[in-house]
Amino acid sequence: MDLTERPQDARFRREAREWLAENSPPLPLPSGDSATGVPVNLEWERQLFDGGWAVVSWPERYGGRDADLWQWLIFEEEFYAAGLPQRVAQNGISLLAPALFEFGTESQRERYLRRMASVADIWCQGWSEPEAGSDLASLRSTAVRDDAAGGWRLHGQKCWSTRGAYSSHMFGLFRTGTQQERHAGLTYFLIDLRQPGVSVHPVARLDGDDGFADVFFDGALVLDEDVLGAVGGGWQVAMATAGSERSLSLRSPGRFLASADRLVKTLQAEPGKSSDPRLRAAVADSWMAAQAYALSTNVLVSGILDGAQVGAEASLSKVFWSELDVALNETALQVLGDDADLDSPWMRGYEFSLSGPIYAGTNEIQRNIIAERLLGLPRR
Amino acid sequence: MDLTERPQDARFRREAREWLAENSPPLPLPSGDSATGVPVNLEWERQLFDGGWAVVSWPERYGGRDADLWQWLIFEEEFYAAGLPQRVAQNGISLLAPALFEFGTESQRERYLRRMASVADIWCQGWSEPEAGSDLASLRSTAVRDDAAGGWRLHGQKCWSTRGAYSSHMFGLFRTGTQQERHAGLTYFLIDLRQPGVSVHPVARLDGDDGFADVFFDGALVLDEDVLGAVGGGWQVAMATAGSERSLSLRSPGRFLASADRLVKTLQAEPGKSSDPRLRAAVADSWMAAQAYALSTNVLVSGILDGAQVGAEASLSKVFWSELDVALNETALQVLGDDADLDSPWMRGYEFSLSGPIYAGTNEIQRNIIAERLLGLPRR
Amino acid sequence: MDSRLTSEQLEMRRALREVLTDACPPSVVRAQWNPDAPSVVTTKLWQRLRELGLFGVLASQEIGGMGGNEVDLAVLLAECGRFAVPGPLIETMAVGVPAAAELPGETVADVLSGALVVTAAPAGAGWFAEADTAALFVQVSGGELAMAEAEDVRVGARRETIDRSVRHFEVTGGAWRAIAGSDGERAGNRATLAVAAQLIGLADRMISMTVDYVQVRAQFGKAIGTQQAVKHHLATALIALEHARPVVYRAAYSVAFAEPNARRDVSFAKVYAHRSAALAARVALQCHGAIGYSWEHDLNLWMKRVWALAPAWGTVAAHEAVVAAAVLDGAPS
Amino acid sequence: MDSRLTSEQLEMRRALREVLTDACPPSVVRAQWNPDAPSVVTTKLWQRLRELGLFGVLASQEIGGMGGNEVDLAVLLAECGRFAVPGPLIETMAVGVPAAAELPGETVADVLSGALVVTAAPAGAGWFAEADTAALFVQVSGGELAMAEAEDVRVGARRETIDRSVRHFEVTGGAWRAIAGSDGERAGNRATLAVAAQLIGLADRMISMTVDYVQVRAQFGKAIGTQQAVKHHLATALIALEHARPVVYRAAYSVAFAEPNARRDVSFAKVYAHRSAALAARVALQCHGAIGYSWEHDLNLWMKRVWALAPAWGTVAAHEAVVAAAVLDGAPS
Repeated sequence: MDLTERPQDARFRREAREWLAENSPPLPLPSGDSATGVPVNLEWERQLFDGGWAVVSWPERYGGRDADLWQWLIFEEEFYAAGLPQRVAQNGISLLAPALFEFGTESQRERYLRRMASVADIWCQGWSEPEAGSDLASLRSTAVRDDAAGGWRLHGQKCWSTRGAYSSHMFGLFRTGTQQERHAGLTYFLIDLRQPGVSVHPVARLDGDDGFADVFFDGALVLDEDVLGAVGGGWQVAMATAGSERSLSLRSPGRFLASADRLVKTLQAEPGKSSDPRLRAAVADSWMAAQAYALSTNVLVSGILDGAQVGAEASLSKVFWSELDVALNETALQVLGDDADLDSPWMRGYEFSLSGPIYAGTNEIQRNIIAERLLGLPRR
Repeated sequence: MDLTERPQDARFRREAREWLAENSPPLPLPSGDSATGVPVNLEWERQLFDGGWAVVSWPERYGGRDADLWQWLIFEEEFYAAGLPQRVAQNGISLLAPALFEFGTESQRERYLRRMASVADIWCQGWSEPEAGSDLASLRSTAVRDDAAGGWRLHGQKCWSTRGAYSSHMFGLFRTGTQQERHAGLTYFLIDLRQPGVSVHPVARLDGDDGFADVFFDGALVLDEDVLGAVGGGWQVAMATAGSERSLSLRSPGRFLASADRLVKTLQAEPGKSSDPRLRAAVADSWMAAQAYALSTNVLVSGILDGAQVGAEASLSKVFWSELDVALNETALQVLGDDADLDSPWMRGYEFSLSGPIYAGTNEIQRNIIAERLLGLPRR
Repeated sequence: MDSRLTSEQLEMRRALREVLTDACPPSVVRAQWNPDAPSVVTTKLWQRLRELGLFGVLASQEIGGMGGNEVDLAVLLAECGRFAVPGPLIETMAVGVPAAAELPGETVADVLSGALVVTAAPAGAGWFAEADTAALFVQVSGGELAMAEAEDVRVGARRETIDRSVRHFEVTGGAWRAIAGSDGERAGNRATLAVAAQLIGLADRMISMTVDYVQVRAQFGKAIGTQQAVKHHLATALIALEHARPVVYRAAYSVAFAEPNARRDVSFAKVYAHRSAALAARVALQCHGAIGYSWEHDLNLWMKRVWALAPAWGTVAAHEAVVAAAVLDGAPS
Repeated sequence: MDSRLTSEQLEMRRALREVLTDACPPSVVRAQWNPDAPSVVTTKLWQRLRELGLFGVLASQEIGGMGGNEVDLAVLLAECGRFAVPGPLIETMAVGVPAAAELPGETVADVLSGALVVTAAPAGAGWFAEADTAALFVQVSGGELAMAEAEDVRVGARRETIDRSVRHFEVTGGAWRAIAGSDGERAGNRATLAVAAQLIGLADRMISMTVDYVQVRAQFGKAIGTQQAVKHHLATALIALEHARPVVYRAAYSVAFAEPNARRDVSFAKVYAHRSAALAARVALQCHGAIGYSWEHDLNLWMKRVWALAPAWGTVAAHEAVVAAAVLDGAPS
């Protein structure tokens, strides 16, 4: 056990902090999930890429700086500590890129990774369907072989695609086998949304941003070169990289550490409230939860660097961060007191936090996974 | 809606309070679940019966005073406010008596009710078996017909019978049909435990009292006159009176109102803690929960007096009182602070409270009942 | 002793439910979210409620009211909560009309006829609902009520709350005059009670809309309502609601009959109603999943009303402190 | 950066587990509940642990110790928690031996050899574990440690705690002498850490014994471990434990390397370890049902240890306040 930051990490942290201090855009940025906010965010994210900070843990040839996971965590801490928002590029970088690194062809990596990191392409996820949320194996959207075109024709509807309204590309699972095959009949496709046979319908979220989209397919084409992994092997690809979604890459501790810090400052700034033991205890609870999440992430990272696979452990993290995020924002609303009903950044944060226990597999599903795969309880 | 106490109720309350003040034994009484405590408790409970206060809501001919449910609630409030403990006669009065009133023969009522109220007989419940806790329909203990003796021979094991070690009688469910019949093959028996073919093995509880017992049957006899309800109709009898166990009769609000009051006094008596906002909030929460339970009981009682049956609503009450009891005692331990680890009355109360979410149908089963019977969700 | 509603109250509630089923579908609530929507007090919904006599529940029959008491108020506002009725219900029914009834002349008649809009807020809030349409402003504190007329005050910026069907505006200035003989504490109790009553209605409706949804929504080959986790979430929400509702009616009764613990009981009601509604909102959203997170789903109208009511007429923490003081210090309540 | 235990630590833990599997079955823990049982320090279990070198984990190798640091202490005490090892572990390992090492002469050797029993308590507690067998008493406060010998103090009545395998006695009087150069704050941190480490071990074991039980116990024709409610209870307990464990090791590391936030980190560890263990106890009992409520079932030995440790070396509330002060006021921690 060695919990002391390495000298090279301290240097890395300093360098990141300085670059961010010098290059950050005026804050707060408008929401990256709103029509007006997207261009502003894209400009900033291009600048981040040009500075070499968009994807620190990627190989240099794709725009990264070959940083290890410790430095990636440090970068995330500095990024959120600087008050910067989640990125439009997020879904591609966190959810698709790990799959490309693990299952992609050389050509796919060359064609997509750099453009993804530089927000030349914007990716959204195409998993959920109206009848398939937690039960992904029941997906109904289909991909039909078109030998003449050298690829697959997509049909069906995907929904709740975060930022789908602003994306150029989608990565998604479609059924190439029969409905009865369930998991076995799915294939993972990389889809250009800017083509005939695709129509995108924005859906406003709880917080008013129209980040969600329903995406309808009616014969859109995906060439063979854009099948990720094997035909019929989409489930394996999706599952192998689902760990990323549930823990590390989607919710690095930096975001919660920064939120907890902001909450501490919010209470400190409220004269008369900062000595209220109930508020103090609630704020300290949020701070502790963020720290505990960071510390448990360090354990996961230590394991990964030692060659361990992150499997169902990711479910422990997912439940923990999503519940801490709700509690933290609720505490902030308690601190606001009489003004808790305002459409404030904290209220926005609260609304957003409520999606945490739902998406990327509801917390009920995660608890099933924990009980069955980590504790070994019988499925039925 | 009329929430003002009737003049006759105020009189009744005064009368009960005065009688209790004059006749209460020295408090605290030793535990009614311990070998040394039982005789002391029985003496007091006989006195209660002689004073006409043992079963206020029963007909006068069985030792009651024909009080209505409001007055029964008032008596319970006064009883617990006086610091008196739960009674050894409790299980018979709360769980068996309602079944006798609804399903018993005239002879059964004559033979048992008065003796039960005057603790001449002490009753324990014989439902749980080693393999059947929540799943009562899977009971395996059997009753075999003995025509020569004019009755039934009991075989098998009952467990977790509260106060079984000190009881003269048991009311229990035994299988007179086949295992496959599940609910349909059960019969409700009134059993004299002081006979050959019965052996009672005390089991110590968490709090050290040896109130629990395992009771083994090997050919003990129950005459036909001691079958309650129809042969094969035991499930109906048990279920029709299970509502009593889950809410009203087992856990009248008086006990929690008195506990909350004691908790308030405990905090008030702790100089330096009584101004701690966290402890104040926790104690006020306990007080509110006890009040809310009393108020919701009043709604149930108003309905019953209007002819409504208490069905699955009893499950709402059971979950609520059992959780409030745990929280109340936990709060008391917080108030004790450095001395929370002592084997104090509050710690005993905490231990006892932990049985609440388990017995009389676990709270998990209760929530299933609420969801399925009150909210109408599908069973499977 | 009888904790049930009277048959008159049940009939009154039935009549209101009938009107609201017709006049206040979710589309009407949603329409009030449009920033350019005219104030709800100018809409047909408000007209229907006025005709029903809803706003005069606490006014005597001689002056054209319903002659009801605070229990009736709670019954009606719980029903309004079930439909998430938008607009200054608390301000009108719990405070404004009774205050207007203390004033000489035709004021209360004008309020009941809709000729005059009244609004109210706790002293010190700095904002009023419907300040741009109100003719009469009432400030509530522990002493006598204070009033001002529209020409006496400056109406400032709109206060952007999470529930956009609620129209708050900053208000400054004002030549505030005491309403002689009025009872500010009672008015405050009524307003808090009105919040609590709406909250239990909101909770009730969110539970039932979720119960409906989980029977229709299927995953893994069966309705998600067959999953024990979903059942237990909803059962827990129902347990909280059924133990909050009697607390709210107890408070209503205490105010109606001016019982010595009325203030404590009202604070208790707010605390329990809030907890029940906040829990119902969480459970409802979690059981709906992503569809509940979309603005197009009606659930969000109910949830946001709950969040908006959380600090209304005293934060939950403030009401908790009132209860604690009454219970622990024997503070006047 | 590396959050994993070293292979030496894993080996040390394995060795201890092997000994405890043999020497500390539940029957041995249960035997200590007998009021007439001789003190655990006189038992074969204690002898085995002494031979293993457990008590000297923080003593240097030169004086016959293990030469370990506080991370090693936490590893070993978490394992002791898994077996609910009874006796003055905290007093001996975290405080007594390091204090004795500051004393001249053979004191520490005598403690390690078992010739001399040492005990410790926070200043002001008024009681000590094993006061009737102890030769050396150590009082911990923020400054230097204070010591007294058995002949200096009066041992009073036994303090009846919920965990009867714990033997506390009231202690009065005493010619307390400062141990020059000793660090009371560090000793207090070690003791608190020792509580936290045992708590995560207790939680770990209660979860695994419950996981075993729910796979065997059948109701309604199937193992209760197939019920989603049971699964979710256990999953929730595991989530808490896996987020408490790294907090405890972080605290151990902070104490070992005298980091500026050591006190805050230790308080944080106590809070999280306690919450995790208290939750595991609740979940374990609820999933066991009535059988868990019987004294004959081993679960109660683990549960009561958790309850007994809750206020040990500072209440949870006191440690929460330390964290809040460090975070909000920048108080020295």
